[in-house]
Amino acid sequence: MGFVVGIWESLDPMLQYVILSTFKILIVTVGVILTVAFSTYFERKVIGGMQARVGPNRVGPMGLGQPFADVIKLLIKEIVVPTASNKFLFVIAPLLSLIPALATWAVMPLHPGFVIADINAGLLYVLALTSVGVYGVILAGWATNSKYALLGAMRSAAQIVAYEIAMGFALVGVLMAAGSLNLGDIIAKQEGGVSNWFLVWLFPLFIVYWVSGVAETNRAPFDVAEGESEIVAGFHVEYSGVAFALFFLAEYANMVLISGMTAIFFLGGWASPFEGWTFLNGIPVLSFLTEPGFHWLFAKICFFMYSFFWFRATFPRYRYDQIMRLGWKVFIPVTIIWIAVEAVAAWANVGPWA
Amino acid sequence: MLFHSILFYAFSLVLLGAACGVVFSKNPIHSIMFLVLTFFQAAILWLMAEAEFLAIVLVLVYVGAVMVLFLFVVMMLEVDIEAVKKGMSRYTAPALAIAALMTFELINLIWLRSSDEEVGGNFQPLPEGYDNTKALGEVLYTEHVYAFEIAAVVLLLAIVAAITLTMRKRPNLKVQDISAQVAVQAKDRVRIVKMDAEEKS
Amino acid sequence: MYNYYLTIVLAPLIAAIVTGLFGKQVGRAGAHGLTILGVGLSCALSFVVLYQMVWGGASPENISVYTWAVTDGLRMEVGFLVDRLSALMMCVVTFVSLMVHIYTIGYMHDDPGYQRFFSYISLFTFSMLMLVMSNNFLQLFFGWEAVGLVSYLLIGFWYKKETAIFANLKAFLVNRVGDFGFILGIAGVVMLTNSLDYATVFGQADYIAGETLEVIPGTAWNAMTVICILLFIGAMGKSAQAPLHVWLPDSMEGPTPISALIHAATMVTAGIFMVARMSPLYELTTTALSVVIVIGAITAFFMGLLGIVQNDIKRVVAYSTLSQLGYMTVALGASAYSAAIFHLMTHAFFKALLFLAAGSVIIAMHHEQDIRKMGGLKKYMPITYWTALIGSLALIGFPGSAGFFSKDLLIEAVADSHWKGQGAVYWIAYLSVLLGVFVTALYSFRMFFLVFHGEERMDAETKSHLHETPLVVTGPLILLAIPSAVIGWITVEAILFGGFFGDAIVTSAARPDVLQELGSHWHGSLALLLHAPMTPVFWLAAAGVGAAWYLWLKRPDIPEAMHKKFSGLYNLLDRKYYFDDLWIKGFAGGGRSLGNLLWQKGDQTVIDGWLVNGTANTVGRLAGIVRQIQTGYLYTYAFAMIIGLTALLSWLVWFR
Amino acid sequence: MIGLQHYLTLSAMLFVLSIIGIVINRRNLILILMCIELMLLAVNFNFIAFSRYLGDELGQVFVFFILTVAAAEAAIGLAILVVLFRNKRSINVQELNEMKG
Repeated sequence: MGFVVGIWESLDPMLQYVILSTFKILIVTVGVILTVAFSTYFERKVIGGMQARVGPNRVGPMGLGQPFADVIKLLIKEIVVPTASNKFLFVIAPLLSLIPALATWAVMPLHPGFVIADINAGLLYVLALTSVGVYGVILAGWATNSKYALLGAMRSAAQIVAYEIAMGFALVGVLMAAGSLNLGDIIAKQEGGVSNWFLVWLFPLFIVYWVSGVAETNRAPFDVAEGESEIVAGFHVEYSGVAFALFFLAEYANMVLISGMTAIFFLGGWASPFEGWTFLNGIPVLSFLTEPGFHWLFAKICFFMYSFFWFRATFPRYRYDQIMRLGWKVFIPVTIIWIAVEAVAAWANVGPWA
Repeated sequence: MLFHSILFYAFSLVLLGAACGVVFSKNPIHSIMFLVLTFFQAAILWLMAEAEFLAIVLVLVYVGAVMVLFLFVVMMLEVDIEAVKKGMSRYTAPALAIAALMTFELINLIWLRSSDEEVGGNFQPLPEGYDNTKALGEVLYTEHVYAFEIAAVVLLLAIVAAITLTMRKRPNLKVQDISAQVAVQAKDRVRIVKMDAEEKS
Repeated sequence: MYNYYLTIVLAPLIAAIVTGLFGKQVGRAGAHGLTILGVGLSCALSFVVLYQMVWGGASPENISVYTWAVTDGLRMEVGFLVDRLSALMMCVVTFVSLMVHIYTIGYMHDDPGYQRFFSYISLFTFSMLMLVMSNNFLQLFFGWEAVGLVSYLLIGFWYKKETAIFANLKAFLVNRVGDFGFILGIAGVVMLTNSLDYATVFGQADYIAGETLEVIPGTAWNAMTVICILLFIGAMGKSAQAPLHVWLPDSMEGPTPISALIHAATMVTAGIFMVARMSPLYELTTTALSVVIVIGAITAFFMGLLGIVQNDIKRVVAYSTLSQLGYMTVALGASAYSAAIFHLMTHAFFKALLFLAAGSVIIAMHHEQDIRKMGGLKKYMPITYWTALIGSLALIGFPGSAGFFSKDLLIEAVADSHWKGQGAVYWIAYLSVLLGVFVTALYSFRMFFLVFHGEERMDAETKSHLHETPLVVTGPLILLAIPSAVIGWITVEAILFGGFFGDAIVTSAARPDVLQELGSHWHGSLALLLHAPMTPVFWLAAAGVGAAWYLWLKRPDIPEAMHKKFSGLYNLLDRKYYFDDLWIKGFAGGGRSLGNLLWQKGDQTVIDGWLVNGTANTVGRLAGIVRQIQTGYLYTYAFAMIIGLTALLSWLVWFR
Repeated sequence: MIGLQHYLTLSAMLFVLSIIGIVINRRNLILILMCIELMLLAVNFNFIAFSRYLGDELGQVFVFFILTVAAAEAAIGLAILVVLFRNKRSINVQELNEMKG
């Protein structure tokens, strides 16, 4: 061990930084991909339970091997590239979809002190990258050269762009409350118990952000972009094999990302809901409950992931014009009004940002 | 610092290459994608100039919104790519000549006509704890607040103009009347008719 | 009296407007009833006014009725100057007009334009009254032009007749020539006095006479002379003095009542009246007066000669009118304004009478006007015959008739005028009027004999219908015959020697007053009458009548022979001294070819071709070249911009 | 050491490239719009570089407004383009010469 430390310390600080960053990136990426893999299992179990079915239970204990089976199946499948498609874009589109979903994790504070890039404009960075995610969808739809794909892409793109605005406005409220664009600062601002979470003070914005997040990821009930019964499977109708796997991965990565974001922005991220409940510290087993840490963030992400599946199992699909109406005519006004309310509150020194 | 220079040259090369791609691509979609790449490179270079706010805004606004709009339009218009692939204009040669002259002159102006004492200096290191976003915000909301408001009005104007230009009323468009649907009552839909039971024949 | 004046003027106007605009509604009877009522009222009130002036002791009135506009101190007004001169004119105008109105009922009986005609003549009465009652130059000019307009309308009354249209155009255009001079004269007056009012202008007459005008640079002319000659040019046009007389004979194309009213009795005398009215101005310039007298003399003699060869009954009378107008003008030139006005008055009566008699003959002859196709009408139309005889005798100056007094004294006045001893002008004037007497008698009785005596040359068809004309025609004849016979006897002393016109007519103190000289050996009308056989005038007239009798009744072959022998002279007369040719082919034709030249070469080629279209074409061609630059292609414009940018940059880099 | 001149040079090259794009392109109106965006980007580069060099945020404020205006311009330009396409069924620059003199 000392040997390793010795080598490490002999390295150039720049090189140290690079190696450390790479290491962090690897951890986060692998973690995200694993989360995605198991969330598919999770989803099927949840929906199965809700629909009084069992869900996957064949591969491995309790069917836990199912995600790996799926991955292997997709990896060994042939990638069919349609003849009239634009080959380059067809191939690059899934990547464009996945990269922003993974890149956003760079600014995510996962644990106190653990963040790949602690940048000042973290929130902006998040916004910027989420807005870039739309390219994969559009290009996939267009490059396929199929009218179903194109229609799906158009629907999806319009929907994403529309809800991005509501999301952005909701985040304006958050950054006003936090007084910073740095995600770490935002979490720090929410420390001190549930009452300090922005969830309380920015509840409408929380709802808007969360629902917009669902819409952003094209998940049910906003999944008109895929709308199996209408346009087969939307923009990725012609994708198969690894290409399809990447889209799949991107979608679930986005879901995890949105869950994480919501947790960070409104639920205090890695902050503990029992913070300040000092009597719990006396109990050795339960002391982790008051400790801030990754486990709280993970728990919150799991809750939101569960909500995703829950929505999918219970809500019927929105019609397209209703989606647009909700985005433009409900969410945006709500956020604007709440920003105004918030501004008045800040001016009057009411609330946590006083 | 060598690392920094290498990065600058690398990104600059990619940027110029992408810009060439924008200009010389046959396919407008490719052009757009190259332009997106250009913007990304520009954003990175701006980050290197420590204008982080604008760099991210560039990505947010241009890549996230404007270029999506371009993509949308190109896809929706179904431009006949084969037809527009033909040839360059007869101004190509003189344009290239003039461009070369211009480049030469500009570089001449930047590198030879200006002494290092005047403009050739390096960027000064920024003070500790400098927050670009914060600094920009402070300037924007105090000194230049009127200009900021005008920018907002310009955007509003653009929204109105774009909608006015493109909106058209389509005849025979079937639209749901939701209030009518909500207001409907059972007796409007179902009529219970009392009939005598028929005799078995 | 103010109300009287307004009524006198407005009654005919209202009648004219109602009849003209609502002709259909008022009908034929309504038309003549209304206009006769209007003119009759006018006439009656005019006589009242005259009575008040002469016997009632009313003083001349100068009333401003309405100020139309004031600009730079120049007042443009409607106003009345009523003194004995205008009162007399009013009476003459309205009386003759009334007679003509009545006569027209018969003459125009079958004409479809009945109401229109009455409207016109009523309008004419209004215009003429405005002219004579005016107290300023503007209103004078208004009346001047209005009578010209009505004259134009009436000459062309039968607007489907080509000759009538030609004649009315001719009258109009020739009058324009005169009016041009007239308005220049008025302009001269305004320029020098900045006033249009008679009284003001006359008050400054001495000042005008002292001024000079440089019409042509380097020649200083007396302002008064210039103004008076210019005004007289207007009078020449209106009163048909040579060489602007050419319209009057042609105006016989109009209906006969019009010839009587306008072209004999009233309108043509407007010039005479105007000069008389302007006597305070004319008296200050002998140059202008000599122009007046020479023009008058030429007209009096030479126009009379033309009457001898005319065969159209109305034209003969028309030429006699010209001749008589010449007489009046001569009198004006001789400063015998009263004599001129006196002759104007008597002439109005007997000339109207002659015209109406001619009209009566024409009615009877079914609109046949050629005297060669008449003859022996005496037994068919006694009233017309006797009235025409009275008129003719008055015209030639038969002792005792109205014409005798006026004409005889006019000639006396000319003989005694201050031109005596001044050579050519005097002799031209005197000989013209003297020989004119012979000529007048010759053509008058030539016509008279050819129409009423001798063999009946009309065709059988016409002959079978010959009968005396109805009372509406003969009535005015009789009513006009009475003053033609006696008015001279009654009024001569008062008008000529009694200072009748008072201040209205001014004669220069610098020269002997002709009429005063005449008055110094005036012994009453009877004495003059008895003295008549002793004068050359009487014998010349008698010779004229005798010659007419001998040549056209006794030996009709002699005129035929002379006609052949002196065909050159005959042609000269028949072609009216070629004046018509001069005007139509010379001036009008020259004007037209000049116009054509300007139109085709000047306007179409130079202005339209070179300037207007040439400019447009040049611009168009230039634009066509410049247009090549504007390709409409975006990249062309971008390229242009970039070239500019590069140039700017190059300048920055290399030249600074 | 990367300094002001490097940024300016990059900006100049980008600018010239966009100019070439505008002039030689005769196929597609959208490309012209894109070249204009490129041109604005080049201008923004200058502002950023000078702002950094002078240590003054004013240059970045300018960039901010240029971005605003460019976004508005792109929106309206594309709207016009859509209308144009609706009417003419073409956005070929060579067919758009109705303003020809």
